[in-house]
Order: sequence, then structure tokens, then C-alpha cells
Amino acid sequence: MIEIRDIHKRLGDFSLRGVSVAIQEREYFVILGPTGAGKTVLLECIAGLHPVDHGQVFINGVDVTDFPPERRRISYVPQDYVLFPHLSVYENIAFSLRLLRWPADRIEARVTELTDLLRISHLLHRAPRTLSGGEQQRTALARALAPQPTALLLDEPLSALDETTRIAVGEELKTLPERFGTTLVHVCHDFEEALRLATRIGIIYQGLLVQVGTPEEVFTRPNCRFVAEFTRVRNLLPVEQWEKTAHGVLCQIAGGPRLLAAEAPAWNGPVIATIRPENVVIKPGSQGDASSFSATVTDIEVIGGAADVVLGVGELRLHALMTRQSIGQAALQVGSQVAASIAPADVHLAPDSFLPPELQASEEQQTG
Amino acid sequence: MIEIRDIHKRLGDFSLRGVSVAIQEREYFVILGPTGAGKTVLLECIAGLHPVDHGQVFINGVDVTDFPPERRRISYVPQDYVLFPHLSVYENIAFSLRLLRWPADRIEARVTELTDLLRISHLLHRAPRTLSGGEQQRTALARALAPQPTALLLDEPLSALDETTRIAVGEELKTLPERFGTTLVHVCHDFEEALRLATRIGIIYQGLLVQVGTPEEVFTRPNCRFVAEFTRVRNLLPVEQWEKTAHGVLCQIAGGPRLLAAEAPAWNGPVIATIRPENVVIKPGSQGDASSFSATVTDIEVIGGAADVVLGVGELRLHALMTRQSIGQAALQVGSQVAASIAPADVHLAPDSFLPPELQASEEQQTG
Amino acid sequence: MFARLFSQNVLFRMAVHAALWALVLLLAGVLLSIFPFITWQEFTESLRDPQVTYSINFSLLCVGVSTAVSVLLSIPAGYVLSRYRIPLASVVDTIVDLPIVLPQLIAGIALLMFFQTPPGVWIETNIMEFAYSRPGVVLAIFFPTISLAVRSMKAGFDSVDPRYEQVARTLGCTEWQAFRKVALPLARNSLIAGAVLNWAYALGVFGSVVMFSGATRMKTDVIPVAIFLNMTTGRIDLGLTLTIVLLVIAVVSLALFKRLGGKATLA
Amino acid sequence: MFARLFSQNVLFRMAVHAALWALVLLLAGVLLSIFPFITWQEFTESLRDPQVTYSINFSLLCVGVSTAVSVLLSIPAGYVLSRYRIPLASVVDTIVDLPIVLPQLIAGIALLMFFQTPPGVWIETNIMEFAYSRPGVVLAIFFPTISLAVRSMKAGFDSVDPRYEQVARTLGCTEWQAFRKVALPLARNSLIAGAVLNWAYALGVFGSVVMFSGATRMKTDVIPVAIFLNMTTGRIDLGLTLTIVLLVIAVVSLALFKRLGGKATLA
Repeated sequence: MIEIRDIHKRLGDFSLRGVSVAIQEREYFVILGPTGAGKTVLLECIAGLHPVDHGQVFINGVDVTDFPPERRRISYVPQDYVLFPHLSVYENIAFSLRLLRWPADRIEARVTELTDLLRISHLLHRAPRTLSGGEQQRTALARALAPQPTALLLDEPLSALDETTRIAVGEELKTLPERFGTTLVHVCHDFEEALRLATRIGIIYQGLLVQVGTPEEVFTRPNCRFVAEFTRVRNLLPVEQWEKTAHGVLCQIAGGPRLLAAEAPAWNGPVIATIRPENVVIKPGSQGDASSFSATVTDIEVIGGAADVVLGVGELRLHALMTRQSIGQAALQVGSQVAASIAPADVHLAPDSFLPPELQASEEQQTG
Repeated sequence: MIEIRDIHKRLGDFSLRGVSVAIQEREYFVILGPTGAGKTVLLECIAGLHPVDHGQVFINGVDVTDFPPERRRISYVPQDYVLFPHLSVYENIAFSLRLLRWPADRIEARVTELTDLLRISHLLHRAPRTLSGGEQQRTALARALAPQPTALLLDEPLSALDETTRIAVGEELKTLPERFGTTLVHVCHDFEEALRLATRIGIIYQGLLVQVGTPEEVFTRPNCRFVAEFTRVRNLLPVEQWEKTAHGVLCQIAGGPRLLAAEAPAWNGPVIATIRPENVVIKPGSQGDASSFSATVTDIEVIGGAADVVLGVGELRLHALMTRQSIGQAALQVGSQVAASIAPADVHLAPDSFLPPELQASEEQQTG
Repeated sequence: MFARLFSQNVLFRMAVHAALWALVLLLAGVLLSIFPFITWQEFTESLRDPQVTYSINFSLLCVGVSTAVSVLLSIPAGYVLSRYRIPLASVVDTIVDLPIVLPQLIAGIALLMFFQTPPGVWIETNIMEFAYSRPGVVLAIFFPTISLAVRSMKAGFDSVDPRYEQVARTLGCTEWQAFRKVALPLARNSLIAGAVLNWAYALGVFGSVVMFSGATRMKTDVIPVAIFLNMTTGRIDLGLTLTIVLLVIAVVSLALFKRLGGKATLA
Repeated sequence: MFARLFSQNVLFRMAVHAALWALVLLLAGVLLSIFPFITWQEFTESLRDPQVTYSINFSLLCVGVSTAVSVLLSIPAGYVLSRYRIPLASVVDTIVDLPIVLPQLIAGIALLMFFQTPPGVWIETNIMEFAYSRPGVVLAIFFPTISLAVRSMKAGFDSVDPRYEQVARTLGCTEWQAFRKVALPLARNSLIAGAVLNWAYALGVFGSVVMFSGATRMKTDVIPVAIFLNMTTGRIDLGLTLTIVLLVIAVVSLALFKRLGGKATLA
């Protein structure tokens, strides 16, 4: 288990400002955030490559804050793999084992085991520069896994690969925690990549850890505007007032309809309703049931197989995502009258602030 | 109009191998391809920054192959804008006009006009390094537009911007041909970006122009496996044999069902059927109409709001894209029996070769 | 065990840092030992000695001319090396850099020999005498210093991304305009730094002047030559005064060079 | 109009290239004018002259020792400058680089003065005599050449991405192991190149040897000193022979340095 407590670190333009998180054993934890958020700095602080300005790092319960990297048993795979160019694939993988003074036959057995599992046993005597991107990636993984580290830190492991390899390597990464009994911490900036791979996601922005949760949680229950926008929730509707009723939480959207939400917000201040466009259900015709409201189609933008259908509800603009096919079936066009509905479970009430209220305060302190 | 004929150019690791294309006036032409395909080299050859090894470039009918860049009236906006750091925003935009020896008042009028249209008139006296990414982008556009060029060449104009700015700037770029009467050539590697912006797309791979067409054409009628994979057609089904019938082209998929395609392939060799996952229509239950075939759900992978539903039809695996919601409505789960159908217009028959047969020949010559 | 590993890293750092600091202390200590051997009064008096003033003035003149010529030649030469592919690039590179490695003495001998070849003789009889004469001092200074100038100007242009000029070209600049309006202003500080370094380095040229122009008092005695003459003839106060002048100029110029972000890369 | 613009670019290119080629021809022409003044027979005979063989052997000895010490010191010093933040970095940088700009003469004078200070006198009486003696020649050569060695070793380590060492650390290396197993082998060629350059440069040191060790025949006459003595006493054939030896060594070493991908950046 890796636990970090209130880590602060300034490094050039990047900084971490009080990051705390506990990553469980055999977890696939993705640190997600835009460029410049401080993701790589966080990885490097966990690996021990930089002393932290403040805070502590625990590995399996031991405070390793003052340990040099070679004492932490945490392997680091940088974005471009950084294979040792003067060593063969075999020697790259055996590197850490030679440092541990393993006998030659044990080293060979371990390298064989790893290269068989990662399907690179035909490359053992090649020089790293002659390998393809995917092969380099697998060699770097084998090298990192060789000493049986507590955790593997991967910095944007897929971004240097081309589209086709990326998906295959992603599938492979996903299986690592189980196959090698290791914890994975994976840094990336691509939301869909995180969704596909993570067991939990930590979203980081400007050195602050904004939200931590399962992909499902982050995806459906963003805790602030930033997370909602970053995960491409397109409908952020200001809530004028809300009250608990027998059927759920009844919200009056400013300049729009009343919606029913399943859960009340956990916070007392102003609230927005976040609704993913794929959860807006549209039926042609203005007649709907009690839970629906009528709307007018004001724009349809087809992007590939999907379409962004913009609905006008009073002054409000609501985005719905539909497949092209279902638009055709419903014969929707600009000006169509429709009945739109949103299931209460798909209406999430989040604080109406850019960052979560508790972080917003420290943010303002910082910049003010 | 920009016309290039059979351009060959080697530059370091990148090369162009016989690229020909005609770009119409006021077109928004996107050159799309993976990293290393030679996209930037192509732009730089059009701009005249490198002499070509072979071939010709015509601008408005004039052969400019031997013209230096300053004679071509084509502006170039590199990926990171390359604003002149020693000049203010105003002087950056006025740069080309001073070279043309415009009188001061005309220069001022032109700069005012451009900066008003691009909403950067409040930045005129700032130094470029103090601007945000989006502001730098707009300044670079104003500078490029100032001398009223025949065409604007944009190299990955959105890739240095963050997610939110990217969409806004993209919307703005889209309006440039109309507002400024200029032709746009935009290089990018992101398929969805190309779909959203282009009037036509040219797909380039390893220095070869693989397919040129409207987004619709490229998206629905790839001319080879590479284009199909690059545009994320997930179903590439080998066709055993096909014949024209009264209802369309009847295809026997190898190890799978018979499908009806709207159009016969234009080529005589082996053929694959390319079917986008969003066009696979699934109905629960094994009873379908004549045009459907029965299948078993073998896997459902939920990614965000959408899900990849894998169907087993005999030995064949077929990917269908559905919204989570419709999966719920149809109560699909692994093992469900379903009836799947694909409209004939959504079944496209392409040559079963990695690149189009006519290019494949030159490719093999090259490497053989 | 933790302590052992920890201290291994500390020991390694101490060892490599010790090498650097030993070097720094050695250099600083040796250079500073000049100062105790001359008083402020001796120093200021020596500065008024006519031999000293002659050599300072003559040095400034010769070095001024040499630096001006070096800058005028090395800016275009550095630009070519930075921007264009040239035929025989590795040969040209080696020739241009040679004077950095070559003993200055050899530069002086080569000049001496050159003016005994037919073209050299023609120049001496029809244009100007160089060997053992005052104008020759400029040549003797120019020859061993031009490489460093070319290298620092090339490094200056290397620090300017050529895409600035490419964009300028698409905006209507000819190559000359792109050079003058973009490359030159963007490289300005580095180019000034290069000129400063060249000037300071030229002030110290000794071997080639001694060989090519001789060490004649009140004639060809630039500062280093005057130092040599004074030290070997026992006028230690005059010698040390000029030594200190050169030392201060070298320190200040080098610091200025670094402050201006100058660079000179031999590669 | 097209022709005018076209020719403007051609004219500009011609002008800047002309500056470079003028320089190359000037340097090559002047250096080559040494050769007509000595025949092959004179050259081979001179090489057998005992004074010539003494100076070559003595040079190789002194330069060998100086280069060995320089390499041993400059590898750790260059590594520190490349990898660690140090206090007073800009002052250290300036001091380390000073001998490149400083006239060699001043290095010699500073050494001379140092051995008249109390610590210097103590060393001369209790350990070894340096001034005007053979061991002093090693010091006189070491002093002005160490900077270039440090600069080229630093450039060698700069060319190795520090992330190789970071990854090695996470794989279990102490700092010393990361240095020995990763940084050193990856920088190897550059370090060899730096040693070669330092050796060639050390062979040419003249001013500081003349000042600190004197120019005594068959005693302190390393090659440049021997050249000076022979040229000024009229033994032109011996002088030119040694000149050619140094010139060839400089050209070959510089070419080797470049071939090995060596670099030395003054910045």
C-alpha cells in the first residue's frame, strides 16, 4: 500500500499543494489531469526522485519520506521508457537483479519468466534502439517488474504508441496487477484511457487532488465544475432551489424545467445539476409522461456515428447525445418538438464551484 | 486553388512519395495521419520552405515549384505559433504589412480590423510570452491573415491548447474560410477533430496520400484496411464471395452471416465488408425479420456512457456500439440471444489490402 | 543498513564535490597570490609609466581592430555554420576550430612563413609590411582568436529556432530580411556576448605576437608582450600591474559573457 | 520581378558563404605556408636531433601526467557541474572557465607568485621544487588546460539524459552505482574525446611554461618552448619540424575529438 499525506512540492513551474491519497495493494490507480497539473511530479515524489517540501510518503506502513529511491522498491517507467541504450534487452531486464547479486541461473530464470509472460523472449539479444514502440514498452515493463517491486509507476505509458498498439498494450496493462501481484499507478491525461483501465481514479489539477473515486463515481458524480467539464459532462445546469420529496429531490433549474434527482447534495451552498448528454432521453412529439418536459430541437451536429442534439427548453440549452441511427428513427430535425426526460439517477447535484468548496478556499488563499 | 502533383520529398526520417491533390478555394482541407506520416513535410513543401525532390506545386494555376516562400502568398502557422518574441502583438501582426511598405494608417486599419474580428484588440501592446495559449493562437492567425494570403497552412493548431479552449478555437477556425475568404489547410492526427472541421480530408500514411474525400466519404467508405482502422471502424469482415441481386449486393461473410450491401466494390480482388459498430442494430430475442441474423452477446464493455457489445455469430466476432441506456432497456447481458441487423447502406465493401491496391504496389516496390 | 546506504550516497556526493571544490580553490588561490606582491601605490604609479600606457593603448587599438574584423567575419560565418548545409562540412569545421587547439606560437610561425611565400612577399612590397611591424600585430591577434568568435556567433544563432525565420519567409521576407529582422535581433545578446569574449581573449594573445611581430619595447609590445618583457627584465611592479589589469578584464568579460547568456560550443 | 527577388536570396547566400570560405582559405593558406620551407629530408633528419627528441619525450611525459590528473579531476568536477545544483554556481562557473580566456602568461606568473607565498615556500622547501624545475612544467601545463577538460567532461555528461540515472536509482542503484553503471558508460565516447582534446591542447602550452619554468634548453623545453628557442636562435629547420609535429597532432586530435562526438561548451 502506498499512502501519501499532505505532500507539498515545488519543482520549476509545477507544484503539488497538499496531496493526500492512499493507494491499495494490487490496485490499478490512475492519476488523471490536464498537462501541467503536476502528475509527473507526484510520481517522482512517490519514487523518491525528489525530496518533498512537506508531507510524508508511506509504503506498506513504513515512512519512506527520507529514503533514497533505491530503498523504496518502487519501479518507475517513464513516458519514453528510457531503456539503457548500452545494454541488450536481456541486460536491461537483469539490471536490478545483478545489483541484488542474484546468482546467474536465478537471474536467467527470472528474465525468462518475465519475457515469456510479456511475449518478448525472441528479443533478448537485441539492442533497445532496434525495438518497436510496443516492444520497448514491454521491455521497460519487464525491467521494472524484475525485482518484484511493491508498485509500478507508469508515466503516460500509452501516449508514445500508435493508435492500434495503444489499445492492445492498454489491455495488457490492465492485467498486470493480477498477473504480477503488483500495484499500478498510472499517470495520464486522457479521460477515456483512465475509464478503461482504472480501478480508481484520482483527478489532479494545478497541484491539487480534486476528486478520488472509482471510474463510475468520477464519471457520474463529479464533485465540482472542473471535474464535470474534464469528464465531458456537457450539461451543467444551475439549480435555483431544491427540496426533498417522497420521490426524490425536486430541483428547479434556473430558466428551465423541474428535474428529479435521486440524491440530495452533501453541501449547503449553490448547486448545479450535472447531466451527461447520453442520459437525456428524447421522444418525438410534444406528448410525454409526467416525468418528461417538452423541448425544441435547435441544432443537430453529427460527429461520426454520434450526434450532439441541442434542445431548447425555455432559455436553457440542453445537449443530448444520440446515435445517428436513432435520430433517423425518430425523424428528428431542427425545429422538431420533442419530449425529453432524464432519469433521477442520472441527475447529479454538485457544488456550483470550479473546484470542490474545501479546495477552493486554499486555492483563493494561494492566489489572493 | 492549390494543386500539388506527384510531390516526392525526403527529409530526415520523413518522406513524401508521390503525393497529388487539388485543394479548392475557400476549402477547409484537413491532412490527417498518424505521427511520422509526413504531414508537416507536406505543409512545408506547399509553403516552399523546402525544395521538393520531384513534382510540382501550383497556386492559382501558376507553377510556383521554384518560388521562394516569400513569393507564394501562403501563410504558415506552426504548431507552437512561433510568434516573434522581440515584437509586440501589434508588431507581430503588422510584420508582413511593413515588408509590403504599407503606409502607417493602412497598417493600423488592417491590424484593427483583424484584431477586432479575432477579439484580441485588448492585447496589442503585450509581449507574446505573456499571452495564454488561445491568445497566442489568435495572434498567430491574425499575423498569418494580415497580408491576405491565398491560403493558410495550420500545423496541429489545436494540439497545444487545453481541452476547453480547443473546442472554442476549433469552432472559430471553422469560420475562417468564409469570414476571411481564405483557403485553410489544417494538419492533424486526431480523427474526430478532422471530422468536426473539414470540408474534405486527405489521409496520409508513410508519405502516401491514401484517401481523399469528404468526412462522410472517409468515415463511411474507407478505401483500405488502414483507413478503416484509423477511423475506428471496428468490424472488418472478410467477404468470401458476393453477387449482385435485385435488392443489392449479397455478401457471404467468411464464417458468418450473409449481409446485403448497397453498392458493389469498384475493385476485382478480395474484399472486406467494413461496418461501423454504431450501425449494428440489436434487438433482444432470437426472432428477427428476414434481414437480421441471430447472435449471442459474448462481452459487454462499458466505457463512459457508451458500451462496446461483442456479438458472436458463428466464429465471427462483431462489435456493436450502444448507449448504456439502450443496453439497459434491452436488458442485454453476456449470453443473451439477440437479432442483429445492419442496413445495406451501412455495409461498405473495400479492398482487402492494408493500403489501396494501387498504392500497395508502389509500397511493395519501395520496401521489396 | 539504512544508514549504510544513505551514507554511500553522501560519500559519493562528497567525493565528486570535493574534486570540483579542490579545483576551484586551487585556481582561485593561485590567481589571488599575485595580489600580495604589489601595493596599491605601486599599482597606480605603474599605470602612469609611459611603457605601461603605451602597451595599454597599443593593445586597445590592435585588439579593437582585430575584434571588429572578427565580429564582421564571424557573424556571417557563424550564421552559415548554424543554418546551411555546406560541402565538406567536417573539414571546414576542423579548419575553423583549429586555432583553438593550435598553440598560438604556431599561428605566429605560420604567419611569418606566409609572408615569405610569393603572395606574402607581394603583399609586403606592394601593400603594407606586416612581419615585425605594428599592423602585423593585428593579424597576429586576429589569427588565433577568430575561431572562438565564430564558435560563439554560431552558438548565438543556434539558440534561435530557425522556424522564426521560416515563418518570416512565409510572411514575405527574403533571406536577408529574415536574417536582419528576425535572426539578428533574436540572437543579439549572444552576439554581443561573443564579441565581448573575443575582445577579452584577444587582449591576452602572446605567442603569435612574439613570433610574428617580435617583442620590441614601445613598438609591438601589446600588454602580454609588455608583461613578458618587464617580468624577464626585473621590472616586476610594471609586469604585475599589467597582469592585474588583464586578470580583471578577463574576469569581468567572462562574467559579462555569461550574464548575457553567451555560449561557445566546440563540437 | 521574380528574377530580382530570386537573386536577392542568392546574393545574400553568396555573401554569407563568402565570409566563411574566405576565413577557411585564409586559415588553411596561412597554415599550409609552413610546409614549403622544409624538405622531407630536413624534417626526418631534424627528428633525430637530440634536442628535438628530448623536447618531444619530455613533452609527452609532462603532458601525459598533466592529462591524467586533468581527466581524474575533471570527470567528477564535470559530473557535479552537469548534475547537481551547487552554491555560488555562477562564481564557480566563472572561476573554472577563467583559464580559457586568461592569457597563459598570467597563469605562469600566478604560479610563480604562489610559490613565493608562505604556503608555496613551504611546499618548495618540504615537498618538491616547482619553479624553474622540471616538475613545475606539469603544473604550468595543467593550470591553463584544466578548464577545457572540465568543460568537455561536463558536456559529455550533459549529453546523457539524467533520467537514465533516475530509472537506475528506482531499480536499486546508489548514486555511485548509477554513475558507474549508467552515466559513465553512456558518456564514454565524449569523455575519451575530452581527454584527447585536453592532451592536444596541453601539448601546445607555451606562455605559462616560459614564465613559470623558464626556457632552458634540454631542461624545461617542451615542444613549444623548443620551437621558440630554435626559431629565435636561427635553427629554423628544427623549429619548423617541431611546428609541423604539433600542427599534425592538433589536426588529428581535433578530428578525432569531433569523430567521437566530443563537445566542449563554454556558457
